[in-house]
Amino acid sequence: MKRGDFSMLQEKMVVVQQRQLTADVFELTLQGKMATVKATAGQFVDVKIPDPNLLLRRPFGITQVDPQTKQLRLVYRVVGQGTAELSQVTPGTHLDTIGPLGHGFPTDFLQAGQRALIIGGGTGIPPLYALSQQLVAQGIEVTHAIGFGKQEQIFYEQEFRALGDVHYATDDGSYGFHGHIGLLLDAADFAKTDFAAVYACGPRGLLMAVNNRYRGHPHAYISLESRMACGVGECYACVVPAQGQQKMYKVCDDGPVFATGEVEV
Amino acid sequence: MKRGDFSMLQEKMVVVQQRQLTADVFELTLQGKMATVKATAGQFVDVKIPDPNLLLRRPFGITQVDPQTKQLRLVYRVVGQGTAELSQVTPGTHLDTIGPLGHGFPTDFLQAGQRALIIGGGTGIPPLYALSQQLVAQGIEVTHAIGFGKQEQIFYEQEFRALGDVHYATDDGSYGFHGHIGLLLDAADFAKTDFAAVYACGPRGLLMAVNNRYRGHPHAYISLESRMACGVGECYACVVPAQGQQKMYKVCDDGPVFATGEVEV
Amino acid sequence: MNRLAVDLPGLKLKNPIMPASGCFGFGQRYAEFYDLDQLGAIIVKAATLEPRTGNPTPRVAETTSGMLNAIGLQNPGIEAIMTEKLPWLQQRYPALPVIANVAGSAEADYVAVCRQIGTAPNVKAIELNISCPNVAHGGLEFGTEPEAAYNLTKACKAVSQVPLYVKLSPNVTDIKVIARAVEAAGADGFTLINTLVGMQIDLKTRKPLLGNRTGGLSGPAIKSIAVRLINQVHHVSKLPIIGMGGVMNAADALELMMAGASAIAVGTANFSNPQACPDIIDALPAAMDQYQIKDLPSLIDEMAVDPA
Amino acid sequence: MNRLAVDLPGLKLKNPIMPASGCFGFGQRYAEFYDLDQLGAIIVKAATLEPRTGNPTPRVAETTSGMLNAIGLQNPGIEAIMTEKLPWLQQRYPALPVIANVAGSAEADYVAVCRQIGTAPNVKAIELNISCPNVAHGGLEFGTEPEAAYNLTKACKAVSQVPLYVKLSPNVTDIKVIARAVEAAGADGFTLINTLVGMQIDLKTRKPLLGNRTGGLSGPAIKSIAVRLINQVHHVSKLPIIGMGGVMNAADALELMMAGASAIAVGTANFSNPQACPDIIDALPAAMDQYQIKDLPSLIDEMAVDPA
Ligand SMILES: Cc1cc2nc3c(=O)[nH]c(=O)nc-3n(C[C@H](O)[C@H](O)[C@H](O)COP(=O)(O)OP(=O)(O)OC[C@H]3O[C@@H](n4cnc5c(N)ncnc54)[C@H](O)[C@@H]3O)c2cc1C
Ligand SMILES: Cc1cc2nc3c(=O)[nH]c(=O)nc-3n(C[C@H](O)[C@H](O)[C@H](O)COP(=O)(O)OP(=O)(O)OC[C@H]3O[C@@H](n4cnc5c(N)ncnc54)[C@H](O)[C@@H]3O)c2cc1C
Ligand SMILES: Cc1cc2nc3c(=O)[nH]c(=O)nc-3n(C[C@H](O)[C@H](O)[C@H](O)COP(=O)(O)O)c2cc1C
Ligand SMILES: Cc1cc2nc3c(=O)[nH]c(=O)nc-3n(C[C@H](O)[C@H](O)[C@H](O)COP(=O)(O)O)c2cc1C
Ligand code: FES
Ligand code: FES
Repeated sequence: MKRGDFSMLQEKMVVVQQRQLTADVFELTLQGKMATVKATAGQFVDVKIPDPNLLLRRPFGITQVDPQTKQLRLVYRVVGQGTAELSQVTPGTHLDTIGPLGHGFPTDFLQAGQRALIIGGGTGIPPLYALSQQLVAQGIEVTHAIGFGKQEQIFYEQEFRALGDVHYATDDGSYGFHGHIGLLLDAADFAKTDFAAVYACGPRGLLMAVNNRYRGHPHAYISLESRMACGVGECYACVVPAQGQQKMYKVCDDGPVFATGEVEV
Repeated sequence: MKRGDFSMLQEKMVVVQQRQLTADVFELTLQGKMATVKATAGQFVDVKIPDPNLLLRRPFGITQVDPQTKQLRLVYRVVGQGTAELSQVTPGTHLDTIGPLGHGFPTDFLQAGQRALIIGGGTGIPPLYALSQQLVAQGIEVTHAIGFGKQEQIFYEQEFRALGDVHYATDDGSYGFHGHIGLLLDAADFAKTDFAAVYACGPRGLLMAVNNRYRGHPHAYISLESRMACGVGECYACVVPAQGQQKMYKVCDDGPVFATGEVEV
Repeated sequence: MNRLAVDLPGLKLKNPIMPASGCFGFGQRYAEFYDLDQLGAIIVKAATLEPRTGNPTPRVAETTSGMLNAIGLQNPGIEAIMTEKLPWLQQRYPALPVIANVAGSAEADYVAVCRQIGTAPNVKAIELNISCPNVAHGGLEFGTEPEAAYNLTKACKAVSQVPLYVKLSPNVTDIKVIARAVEAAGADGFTLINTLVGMQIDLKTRKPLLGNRTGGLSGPAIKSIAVRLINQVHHVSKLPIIGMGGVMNAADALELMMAGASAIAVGTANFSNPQACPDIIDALPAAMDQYQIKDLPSLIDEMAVDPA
Repeated sequence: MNRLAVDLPGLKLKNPIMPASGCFGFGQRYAEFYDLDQLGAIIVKAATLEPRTGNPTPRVAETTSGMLNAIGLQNPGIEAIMTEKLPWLQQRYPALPVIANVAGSAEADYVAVCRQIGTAPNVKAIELNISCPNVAHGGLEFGTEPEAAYNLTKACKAVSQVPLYVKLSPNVTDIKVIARAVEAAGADGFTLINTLVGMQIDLKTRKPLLGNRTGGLSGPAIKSIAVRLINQVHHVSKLPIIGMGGVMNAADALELMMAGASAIAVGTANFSNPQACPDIIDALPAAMDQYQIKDLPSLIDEMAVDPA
C-alpha cells in the first residue's frame, strides 16, 4: 500500500488540554505531526467529532502552533451539537483531524517596521491570533480592533495585548467602545492610519463592513466561513460567488481568506 | 406531571462492575432501584446501549439480584455492535434500563425436597443461574445439565457447582460429556430421574430437543429469544406461533418462558 | 392559556404529541410507565376486519439511526378491538382522544372497519392506512395510485362517523398527486409519513434478515424525508397534517411543525425510550422559548401563511 | 489470483471500490492524501455541456447519520473537463479507469456530452445521471418517467464510445419499470442509488436551511433503501449494477454486493474519512474471510443464481 508521504495529513491527534475560556468558548490543545508541518495563519483543520451520527467534519481556524511541543491549538464556540460534544472531549482522546487546509493570510509582501490592522469579532478571532503572532515575528507593528457582544464574552485579551495595541468594541458598551466594530473604525483615530495590510475575520456583518471599507486597499483580506462537506476542494459545497463574475470560489480551497472585493460576502 | 409510581421501571442504573469471564462473555453489575423490585428468575431487562446510532434496546436475562446492595447482574456474550459497545462501558456509567420484563420460570408449584432439572447452553445460562438460586432457596434439589462448545467457553462453573449437581457436555469433548446436550440427556443416568420440574434456556437446537423430550411433562419450561422492538408487549415484533393454533405469543410479554408444547420453537 | 393546545378536525388536543400507530399498541403496557393522560392523543395499532397473525419473524432489524419493521399488521381484529382494547382505554382514560388506524386488503374491509370503529365513544378520528409497505395486499397499493386512493378515501369517508385522516406513503414519485386525490375524495386531514421500504441482508446467510424480506424504515434516518414530504403536501393542500417520521425530541417536533404539520406522532422513539412522548411534551415549552414561539396555534398560522 | 478483481462492461477492476460521483471531484485533492491507483476506478463529478455555477448556498446540511446536498451540478463544463480534468488523471494515473458522470437539462445536452467524453482515453464507461434531485430541469425528470428514461438512454447509447451505465433514482414508486425501460434502451449496466429528496428546516429562521430548499439525502441513513432497490433491480435485470448508498466499511460493501451489486461506489464516507476508499479496500479480504467468501466473482455468481 502506498500511503504515507502525501502533502495532506489525516491524523489521530491527541487531546492534551481542554480549557474553558468563557461561558461557551473553549480552547483545545492537540498534539501530533500536524503541528510540525508548515502552516500559514488563516489555514484551518477539519475535525471529526467522535460521534458516529455526525458524518461531517467541523472546520476550525488554527489559533496557535508550536512545532517544538508538537502542539496545535484551536479556540471554538459551542453553537450546536458538534461543538457541544467537542467540549466534552477529555485529554487523552484521539481526534481524527485533517489539515492544514485552505489558504491563509498573505503576509510575505510586508516589510519589518510596517503596520498592519487586524479586525476581528467573536469566534473570528482564533485564526487572527495566529496571524498576529506571525506578523509580530516578522517585525510588523500590529493594531487590533476586536468586537464582542459584551465584556464577559471576551477571551484572549492578555494574549492580544502582548502583541500590540488592542481596541475593543462591545455591542452593549460593557467594555471599550460602545457599538459594533464598523462604528469603532468610523470613530477611532487609529483607523485613519495608513496600514500596509488589513486582515479581518468574524461575523458576516463585520466582513461586509471591512469588504466595503477596504475595497480599494491593495492588501486587505477577509476570512470567510461556509458550510462544508469535503473541506478539501472536491465537492463544491462551500462556494462563494466571485464579485462581479459568473464564477464560484471554494471557501475551503481557494479561501478561506480572500482579498476585499474578490467575493460577494 | 404524574410520573413515578408505575409498575414498570425505567431507570438510569449505575455500572458498578464490568468483568470479563471468557474470551467473549462479560458480567455486568448494575446498581439501582430495579434490583429491589420483585423479579422472577427468567425475567429480563432491556438496556439502551449508549450509542445514538443504536435505537433499539438490548434484552438480557437477569442473572442475579441483591436487593440489599441494590445490585443486579447480567452476563452477556459479545455477538454484534451493541454488545461490543456494552463491553466497553466502564464503572460509573449510567445505563438506561427498563424492566423487569416478561414472565419468568414458574416455581410456585414446587415443594421443598422435590427435584428439578435445569438444562442450559451458552448464553442461555445467565437466567438459569438466577433460577437455580431461587430453587435452592425454596429447598429444591437442583441438577444442572450444561452444554458449551468447548471448555474455555465455560463460565460460572463454581457458581453452579455451589448450588447442586452439574453435568457438563462440550461439543468437542474438551470437558465433561462429548457431544451436545441432547445426547448427554439420552446417555446419562440422571436424566432418567423423575424431575418435578424441568427448565431450559439456550440455543434453538437445545430448546427444540427439550421441547420434544419433555412435551408431555406437566412442568417443563423453555425460555426463548426473539428480535424485539418495544420489549414490553406493544409492537408485535417478537412473536412466536402457538403450537397447533392460529395464534401468536409475544416472547417479551407472554414469554420469554413458555411451557413445552406451547409454542413452535 | 395552554401554549401547547392544538385544534384539529375531531381532535381537541391539549398538546400536539401522540404515539404513532403500531409503536404503542393500544397503550396498555406504556400505561405501566406513565399516565397516558399526559398525551395529546393516542394513535392505536392498525385494525383490520379479521384478526391477523402478521408476517414471519424476524420482524425487526436495526439500521444506522433507524430500524426496519415488517410486522404485517398483526392485530386482534375489529371485534376484539371494539370489545376489549378500546373499552380499556375508554375506562381508564375517558378524556384521551383515540385515533383509530384502519387497514385492510380490499375496499370492503376498510369500509367495514371504518363504519364500526368510529362508533366507539373515545375514537375521535380515523387514520386510514393506505401506506403499509409490509403486506402483500392492500396497504401500499392504495397509497401509490391516485385513483385507488381517491376511491378508497371516498368510500371510507361516506361511512365514517368521525373525521378521516389519510396516512400517506413516502414510497411514491410524487406525493402531491396522491394528496390532491385524497383531498378531493373528502378527507379531513393527512398523516405522514409512513415508513420507506428498506432491506437488510444477513452477511452470514447472504439472505434478507427479515422474514418478509423487506421492511419499513423509520426513525431519525428518515426525518429529513418526512420534513420534505410534509412540506410538499402542505404546499398543495390546506388540510391539516399530523406529521411523523424520526421525531426524537422537542426540536424535531417543532421542525416538522415548521414544515407544515399541526400535530406530531412519535413512533420509533418509544422503543429507545418508553417515556419519549411525555419527555417531548415536557421539553416543548423550553424549546418554544428558545425559538421565540409564543404558542403552537400561532406557529401553525404563521407557517400556513408563508409555508417554509 | 486477485480475490478482489471484478470485470464489468468496459471496466476491468482490480477491486470493486470506487468513489461516487460528486463526492470526490476529479480526485486531485484526494491524491494529496493517498495514491489513487489503489482505487478500483473513479467516478468523477457530473459533466454538463456548459460550465455550471450550481445552486445558492448553503449547499449541505447534516442529518442524523446522513447529509443533505444541493450542489446543483456545479462543474467546469465538458470543455474544461476534456482539456484539464481528465488529462490530469490520465497523466498521473494512466491505469485508473474513469467513469464519467454525465448530466444535462435536455436530451441534446446529454447526447453532446456523451459523444465527446467517451473519447478521452481514460474514460472507460459513462454513468448517465438521470437522477439528480437538485436541478430544476433535467435530472430527475428523466429518471422518474420510463418513457423519458428509455428515450434518453437510447439516444446516449447511440453516441457513446464506451459502455453506458444509467444511474437510477430512489425517488420513484416503482424502480423496476424504470430499470426495464433503461435496459430495453440498450444500457450496459446500472448504478444506484442516487440520493433521496429531503429537507431540513432552520428552527431559528423557520425556513429551509439549504439555498435550494431541498437536497439529496445520502449516507448510512439510506443504506437499507439502497439494499432494497439494488435487490429489486437485480431481480428484474441481468445487467451489472454498481451499487452505492451509505457504504462506510467493508461489511456494507459486501451487503450491497449480496443484494446484487457487482461493484461499489462510496460517496458520503469520503467526507467523514478522506481515506475511506483505501480503508475499505484494505479491510475487504478480512471481511471476506469472516463471511467465507473466496473471491468476489464467486460471490457475484452465487448471488446471480439465487438473488437474495
Ligand atoms: C474555515 C472555517 C474556520 C472556522 N474557524 C472557527 C474557529 O476557529 N472557531 C469557531 O468557534 N468556529 C469556527 N468556525 C465555525 C465552526 O466550523 C462551526 O461553528 C461549527 O462547524 C459548528 O458545528 P456544530 O456541530 O456545533 O453546529 P451545528 O449547527 O449543529 O452544525 C451543523 C452543520 O453545519 C455546519 N456549520 C454550522 N455553523 C457553521 C459555520 N459557522 N461555518 C461552517 N460550518 C458551519 C457544521 O460544520 C455542521 O456540518 C469556522 C468555520 C470555517 C468554515
Ligand atoms: C429475553 C432475552 C434474553 C436474553 N438474555 C441474554 C443473556 O442473558 N445473555 C446474552 O448474552 N444474551 C441474551 N440475549 C440475547 C441478546 O439480546 C443479544 O445477543 C443482543 O441483543 C445482541 O445485540 P448486538 O447489538 O450485539 O447484536 P446485533 O446482531 O448487532 O444486533 C442487531 C439487532 O438484533 C438483535 N438481536 C441480535 N441477536 C439477538 C438475539 N439472540 N435475541 C434477540 N435479539 C437479538 C439486537 O437486539 C439488535 O436489535 C437475550 C435475548 C432475549 C430476547
Ligand atoms: C414497529 C412498527 C409498527 C408500525 N405499525 C404501523 C401500523 O400498524 N399502521 C401504520 O399506519 N403505521 C405503522 N407504523 C408506522 C409508524 O406509525 C410511523 O408512520 C413511522 O414509523 C414513522 O415514524 P417514526 O420514524 O417516528 O417511527 C409502524 C412503525 C413501526 C416502527
Ligand atoms: C455532495 C454530493 C454531491 C453529489 N454529486 C453527484 C453528481 O454530481 N452526480 C451524481 O450522479 N451523483 C452525485 N451525488 C450522489 C452520489 O454519487 C451517491 O449516489 C449518493 O451520495 C449515495 O451514496 P453515499 O450514501 O455513499 O453518499 C452526490 C452526492 C453528494 C453527497
Ligand atoms: S467543502 Fe468541498 S469544495 Fe469546499
Ligand atoms: S418486542 Fe414489542 S411486542 Fe415484543
